[in-house]
Amino acid sequence: MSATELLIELILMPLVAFVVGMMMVLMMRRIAAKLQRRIGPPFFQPLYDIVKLHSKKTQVSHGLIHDIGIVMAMGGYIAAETLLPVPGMNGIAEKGGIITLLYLMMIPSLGLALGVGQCANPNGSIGIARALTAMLAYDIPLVIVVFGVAYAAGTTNLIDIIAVQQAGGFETWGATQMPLLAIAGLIAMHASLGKQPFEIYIAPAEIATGPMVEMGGKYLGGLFVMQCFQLYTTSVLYVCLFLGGGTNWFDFLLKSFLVLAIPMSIAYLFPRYRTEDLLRLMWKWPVMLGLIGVAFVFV
Amino acid sequence: MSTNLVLIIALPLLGAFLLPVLMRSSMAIALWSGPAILIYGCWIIADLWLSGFAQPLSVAIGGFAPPLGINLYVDSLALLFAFAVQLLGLVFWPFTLDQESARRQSLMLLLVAASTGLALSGDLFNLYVFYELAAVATFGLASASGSGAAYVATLRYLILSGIGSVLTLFGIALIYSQTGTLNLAHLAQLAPEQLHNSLGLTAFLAILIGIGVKAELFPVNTWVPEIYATASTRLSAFLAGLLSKLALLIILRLLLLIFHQPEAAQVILILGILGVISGELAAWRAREMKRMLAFSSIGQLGMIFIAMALPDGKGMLAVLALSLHHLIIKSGLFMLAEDWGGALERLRGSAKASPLGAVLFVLFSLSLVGMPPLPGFWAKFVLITELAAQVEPLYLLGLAVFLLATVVEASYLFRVAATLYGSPAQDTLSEEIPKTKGLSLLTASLFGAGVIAVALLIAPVGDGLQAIAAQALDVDLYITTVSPAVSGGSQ
Amino acid sequence: MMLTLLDELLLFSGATLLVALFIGRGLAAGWMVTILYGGQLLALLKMAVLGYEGGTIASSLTLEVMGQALSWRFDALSWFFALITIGSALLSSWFSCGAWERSYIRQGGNIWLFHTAMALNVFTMLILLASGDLLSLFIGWELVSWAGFLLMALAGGVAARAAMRYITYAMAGGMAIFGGLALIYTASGSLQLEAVTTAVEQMSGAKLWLLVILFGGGFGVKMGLMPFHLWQAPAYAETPGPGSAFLGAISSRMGLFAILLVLVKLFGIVKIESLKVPFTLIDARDLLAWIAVFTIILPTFTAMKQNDARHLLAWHGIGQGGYMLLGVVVADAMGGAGGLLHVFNHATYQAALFMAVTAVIYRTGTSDLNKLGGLVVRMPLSFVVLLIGIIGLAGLPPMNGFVSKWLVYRSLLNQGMPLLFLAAVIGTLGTILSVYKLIHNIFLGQLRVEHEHVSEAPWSMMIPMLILSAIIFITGLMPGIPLEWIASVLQTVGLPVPDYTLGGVESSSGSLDMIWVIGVLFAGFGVGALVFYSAGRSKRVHQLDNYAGGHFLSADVRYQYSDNFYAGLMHLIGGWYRGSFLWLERGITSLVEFLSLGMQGLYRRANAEFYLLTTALFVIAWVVI
Amino acid sequence: MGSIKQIPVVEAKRTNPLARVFDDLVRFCRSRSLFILHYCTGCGAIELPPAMTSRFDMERLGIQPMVSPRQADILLITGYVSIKTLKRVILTYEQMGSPKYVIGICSCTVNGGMYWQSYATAKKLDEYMPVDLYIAGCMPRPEAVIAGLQQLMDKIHSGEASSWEDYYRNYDYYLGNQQKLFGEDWQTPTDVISEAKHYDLLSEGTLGDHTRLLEQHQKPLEALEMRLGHEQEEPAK
Amino acid sequence: MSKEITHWLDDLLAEIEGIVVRRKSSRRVRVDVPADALPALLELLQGRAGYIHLSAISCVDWIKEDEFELVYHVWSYESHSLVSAHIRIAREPGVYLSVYDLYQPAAFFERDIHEMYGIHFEGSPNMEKFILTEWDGPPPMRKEFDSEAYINEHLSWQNYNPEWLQELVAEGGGVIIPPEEQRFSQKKK
Repeated sequence: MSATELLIELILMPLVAFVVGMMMVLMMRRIAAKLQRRIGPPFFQPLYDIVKLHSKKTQVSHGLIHDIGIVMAMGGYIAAETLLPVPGMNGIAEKGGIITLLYLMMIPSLGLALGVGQCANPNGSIGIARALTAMLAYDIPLVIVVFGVAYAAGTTNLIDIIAVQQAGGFETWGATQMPLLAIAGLIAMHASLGKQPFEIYIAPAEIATGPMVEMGGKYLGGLFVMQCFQLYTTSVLYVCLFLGGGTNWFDFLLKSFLVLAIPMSIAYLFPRYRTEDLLRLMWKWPVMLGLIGVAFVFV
Repeated sequence: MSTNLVLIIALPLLGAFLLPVLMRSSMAIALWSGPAILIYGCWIIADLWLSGFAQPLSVAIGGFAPPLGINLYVDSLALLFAFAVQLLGLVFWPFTLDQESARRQSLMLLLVAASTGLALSGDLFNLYVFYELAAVATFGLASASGSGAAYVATLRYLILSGIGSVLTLFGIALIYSQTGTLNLAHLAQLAPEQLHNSLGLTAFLAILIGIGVKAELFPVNTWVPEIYATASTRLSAFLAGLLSKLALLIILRLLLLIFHQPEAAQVILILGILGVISGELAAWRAREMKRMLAFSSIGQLGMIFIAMALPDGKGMLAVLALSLHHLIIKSGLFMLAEDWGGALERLRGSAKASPLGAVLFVLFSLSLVGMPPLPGFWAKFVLITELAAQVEPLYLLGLAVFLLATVVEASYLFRVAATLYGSPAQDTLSEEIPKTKGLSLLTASLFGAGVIAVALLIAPVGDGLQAIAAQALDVDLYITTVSPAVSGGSQ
Repeated sequence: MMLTLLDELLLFSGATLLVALFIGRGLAAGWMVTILYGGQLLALLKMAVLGYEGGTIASSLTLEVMGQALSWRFDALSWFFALITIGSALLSSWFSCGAWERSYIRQGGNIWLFHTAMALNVFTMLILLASGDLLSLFIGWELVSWAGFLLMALAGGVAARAAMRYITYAMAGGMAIFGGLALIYTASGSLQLEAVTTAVEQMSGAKLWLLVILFGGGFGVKMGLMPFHLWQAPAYAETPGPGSAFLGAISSRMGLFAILLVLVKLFGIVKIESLKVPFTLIDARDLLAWIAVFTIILPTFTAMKQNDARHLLAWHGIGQGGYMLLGVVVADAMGGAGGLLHVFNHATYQAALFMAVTAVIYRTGTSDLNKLGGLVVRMPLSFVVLLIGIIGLAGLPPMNGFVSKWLVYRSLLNQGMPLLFLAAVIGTLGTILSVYKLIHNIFLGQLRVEHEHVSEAPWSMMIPMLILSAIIFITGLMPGIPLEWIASVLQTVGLPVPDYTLGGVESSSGSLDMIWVIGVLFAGFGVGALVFYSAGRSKRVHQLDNYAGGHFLSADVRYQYSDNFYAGLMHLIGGWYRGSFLWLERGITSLVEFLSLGMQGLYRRANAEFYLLTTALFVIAWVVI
Repeated sequence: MGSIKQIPVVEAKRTNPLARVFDDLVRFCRSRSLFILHYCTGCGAIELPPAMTSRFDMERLGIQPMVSPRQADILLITGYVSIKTLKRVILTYEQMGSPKYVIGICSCTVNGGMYWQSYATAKKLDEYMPVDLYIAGCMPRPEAVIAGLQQLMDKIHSGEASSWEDYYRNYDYYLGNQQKLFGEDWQTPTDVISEAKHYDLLSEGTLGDHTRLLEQHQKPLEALEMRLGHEQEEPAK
Repeated sequence: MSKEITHWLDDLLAEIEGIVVRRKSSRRVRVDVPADALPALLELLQGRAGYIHLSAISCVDWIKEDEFELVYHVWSYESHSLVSAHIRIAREPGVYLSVYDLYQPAAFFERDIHEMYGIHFEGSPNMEKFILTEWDGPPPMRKEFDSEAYINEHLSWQNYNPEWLQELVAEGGGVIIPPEEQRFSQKKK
């Protein structure tokens, strides 16, 4: 892996992630529209939104930490992309395993939390407190699932995990080997996206979109970009863990869009959970499923 | 040279009776005669000690041979205690000049004479006589402070020690009926056949409880808190520090020389454990300085009893180390208690008033609790290793109780330290806060220096104690020195 | 007798103590003591060969007391811990000189006593670390616990009460160790390390169990393991500023040093693993692991409820101690390295956090989280130090905390312990939540009117904090540096050694290279900044120009959310850990109270003679039967 | 004082072609992605939900409702504007990020509508803030609202909808009207004058006697800049 | 059944002298009472007739007779009927006593009337501004208050006259009564 190739990969992977991420955002809004019998936004709508937000003349900032927060949010995910192996490009996946990836995905939420903290708006602080509690809620099943997969594959290196799954074609996929873990992983992934049933921390009615209350212009644009990255990373991570990664680009994208479509269609049919109910739900079903799944892995 | 050993008992005895007469003629001479006698006594012992004291020697009083006459058995252990008596007598000399100081000084001389006798005498009945003499002297001194509480305490102590001495007499009578002799060496020879039966054991137990009154043994030490709280601190220091150790020495001699039955050791162990538990926990509740020190000395002596209960003399070094350590620390603490006597709450913030007193208190508590470089730790270490070597569960129980007691001890001693260093309550004026001063502070710092000295040169002191212990354990040596003619008779 | 390097170090430390003791009055005393600590560090670095190749340096002083031989020597393990001790002492005393010292004196503190206590603590810790055999270990242990008591009881009032509680726990622990020592002495005849290891070989199950419980319990008290952790938080929080930084960094890790020396080196993990808990399938190692894991979770969630910054950090100190023990107890290559690296990392960021909080107290006069807010605009450097500290404490990538936690997780993963892995992660998440509460309530949100004219902490306090944050970042970037020392420590203790590189750890089943990860992270930040700053210039607005649902904000309205920070979470799990073993402590104290009441009653009896006769009759009857 | 004729100023096109293409793209994106502020000032707002949901679906035009003024571009003044609501509307308008557009829906915003006689409602909305578009009708149907929005989108695309600059250019006129209505000590927490400097839209109309009146009683509004000052030598208390 | 009740009610009301009862329907009664008899009437209705719900107090400004007319609408749940008690008070001092002690909701009605008409009710819990918080002019509902004059002075009219409207008017379309004529203030000119 020569240096120049690696450099190209490090630049290309985030770009691909951004583009695919925007497609995923579009798919999400189209699914929502179709469920509500609406036509839904035009094809390039996410791009328009981002360009418009970045081009706004007023960029209200509450201080240096507010700016750094948004930069950390975007930067964290850009770094996380390079650890996610995609067909043809492995980036620096073997330099840091799956645990490092999970931690890198926590950096944006901490960066955002710092930025929102400086906005000095209680709505934002309440939103962040709920977001971190939600993170505590969905991270536990996620960690059980990751433990199960890593222990089954015997390594934390994502490339090897994918290699193990692709060895026997469909039978050796994570989902077929460990179905319970796959389901638990799906629920945990859905909660980590922070979409409809689990979006207590963006709750527009109660706390005026929580953390994003003081985010205008390029700050909101940065969060929209982060949302694209978030959708991409979560779905690709799920694909790598359970659906055997992508042999070629077409089936890789098909799998990740399908994986994302399931929670999206569930999302827009349910009202919002309260924080305690979110915790209770997340610590009851996915954790039970996960532990039983891990028990099977041990057997 | 050995003959003048008798002087160290005779002279104070003589002085005790002559003093009131001398007092009438001229005050000056009378005041200084007491300390002079004591200094002369110390000089004799020191001279004997320094002139190379290899073998123990037996002094027959009045020229009569041992089985009939009374002899003084002087080995390094006895000499150490005798020297301690003379020295502490001097240190705790009641210098206060009031109208009955003559009575107080003569009683003090009497007490010193009796104690030296207890340390040296080799005859059982002689021990009993000196024991009674010491008891009487203590009654006199304890009630000297004249307060109502002192009288009540002395009365209770009188009754208790009276019954105790009756029991001791019963025990001695039993022994005499069995063996026909009262000389310890002789008894040691006859003991294996005659006294190793249940009758012998009863005799020993009777003597144990009788003398136990003075040695603050568990059930019979109820007099301790009252006497120490009401008597003058100098007397209670002398009593707690030394007299209880001498009574203990008698029991030790009996245990080593005559009674080797395991039941005896077990009784002492059980009573020792109960003593430790009751002493330490009662001290935890104590709200008043002297009472707390009294309970703490009960606990410490309980520990020494546990050490004594170790089979075939393994605990000898521990007993010696613990008793000497307790002697120094308790006397120092009592000296501090002279000014800090009252309720503990009153002491709040007095560290600022008398920083040296507070530092000394912390030093003594640290050594009592067993902070490593200080001697207390080494004494505890020796006891702990011996206790852990035993197999029976009772000894392990003793070990556990000993450790827990140290924890309780640390917490109540350092609660006092915390109040000392705490900030004084707002309303107390600065001069109301008690300050340690004058002679008592001087003696306390003397003891503090002693503790630090022992801590620094712990190695030589350790070897010295080991030599003394070894010599004390050697029963045959005892018999041969006392009655060379009759040697070879014993086991 | 020739002065070995170890003698030099101990003499130097003794000299510092004497200097502090005798000329500690003047204001220059603080600087002098700091320079002497620097000297001690140089003396220690001269012995750096221990850290890299291992081996031991013996002290020329040997004592022969009461038939016990006492010797002192340094090996890689003690060198590693000594490095952390002297490092944190140097920085803490540097922090205490200058401005903080003046304010401490103005508030009536006794600065001479403070410097002496710190010097005494360092000196006693060095003696403990240099212990050559079990007896010198115990002596060092007692000295350290008493020196700790002095430093904690310094501030009087609440601190004195916390120190009293500490000393009761420490004495209980000390006596447990003393009992264990005695048992070993009888079994092996002497307290030298070699003799003890041979004796332990053929030790039977029950006796070894007793030893493990006694030693584990005794050392666990100092480390603040689960049942005995109640004393640590108030004691460390109430000590004056730099004192709490020093204590929080290293003091409770002495327990881990002793556990490493006794349980791991002498007994050996494999021996401990052989001890089975009757009719359950877990063995002693699992028991220790589960105690460590509970020590991680419960204190972390208690920390979340604290309203005082110092108490929050002190509770975290206990929680992180659990990670170290967990790493050491799992005892595979990654676990041991993880546990020990966590000792180093925790020392750095705990000291930095305590110093930052002390700087805030120095400037605003309070550490109550509900009375602060928005200080980032007035104390930016302290904010940076606290931020780097909390990233380290939470164990997130750029900082060193992440590397040691990653190692512990990998070892749990390799050994296949899902429940322990899960519990450790719950601990980490709990830490992330409560550290965000710390930084949000102090530095973010609305600035209070009375804090408008607060300025940055003075340079004498700021430099040590910045040095510590630099260390945190550098050891995060290149964990190879501390891992090298830890490799030789693992060899001396007898645990497997991972093959480390400068950037992290190389292994077949997934490796970590922090230089790459952090490089990519900062590249990502660069790209993010590029995108962010290419769009229009941002305009700063006043904190009252804020969305409030159409309400006109004014300065007298406190528009800040800080009380009951995680309401949702607390609503669900608030009731579970009310006092976390407070009931155990209260139970014991009331038992002792009750017993002592009984005993005192015994002595008040009037008819003492009745006792005398009954005992006499009882004894005689017993003899006759 | 007669109402100032708003001459729609078309943004000057930049010279070099690349910049022009970029400006065109930006204007296109601005027109195709509009965020409406979810703030129902009057009775007309009842028409907005049907416009957004399935039957008329504004999202196909790229229009989304947003909650906080910071995120929104369009402020819909729906229905009569009482003096009390006008205060909040002005505060919200100043908190919105420019380029921002104000659309007056319902005839009450145009000329007071059926409340034209009332002492409590504002008749001429554009005295207090620049209004881009009016949609007449006593609650115009969703089709009319969408038609109006499409008209706004074309204006944005062509670059005419820059009336927000007018607020900064003639801030003194607007402030005067506001002070006439709300009294002398009227002040919003946003520092409009420094914002005008920020967008360099400071013209002679920005500062006048009304702004001087504002300065007299204005509470300090400049942002708390991060500083490393060490003046406060001794600590608190 | 409701017949007996209505009769019973009429006899009851007859007890107060100077009362004029006009029964609008079986369930609505209009009563005119002198100002000082109102509390007695309300107490009677509340106590014995079950009229426990004071649904509103309205006020009419008779500027020509220089009087205010206060109407108290009281409702009974048992007999499902409403009694409206009309009283007249002099316009000038505009002071009347509060019925807060009989009906607690009266506090808000009285506060509103005070704000709109300037009538001061003694004994009413609080008389501050209620809805018109920003208003510092005279009570707006009084007849002598000319809304248009206020508007002319404080607000400004919208003369919206775009080209398309002018062409329409030119072709003869447009509004029948141009806006200027509609405004009273203009009419005077």
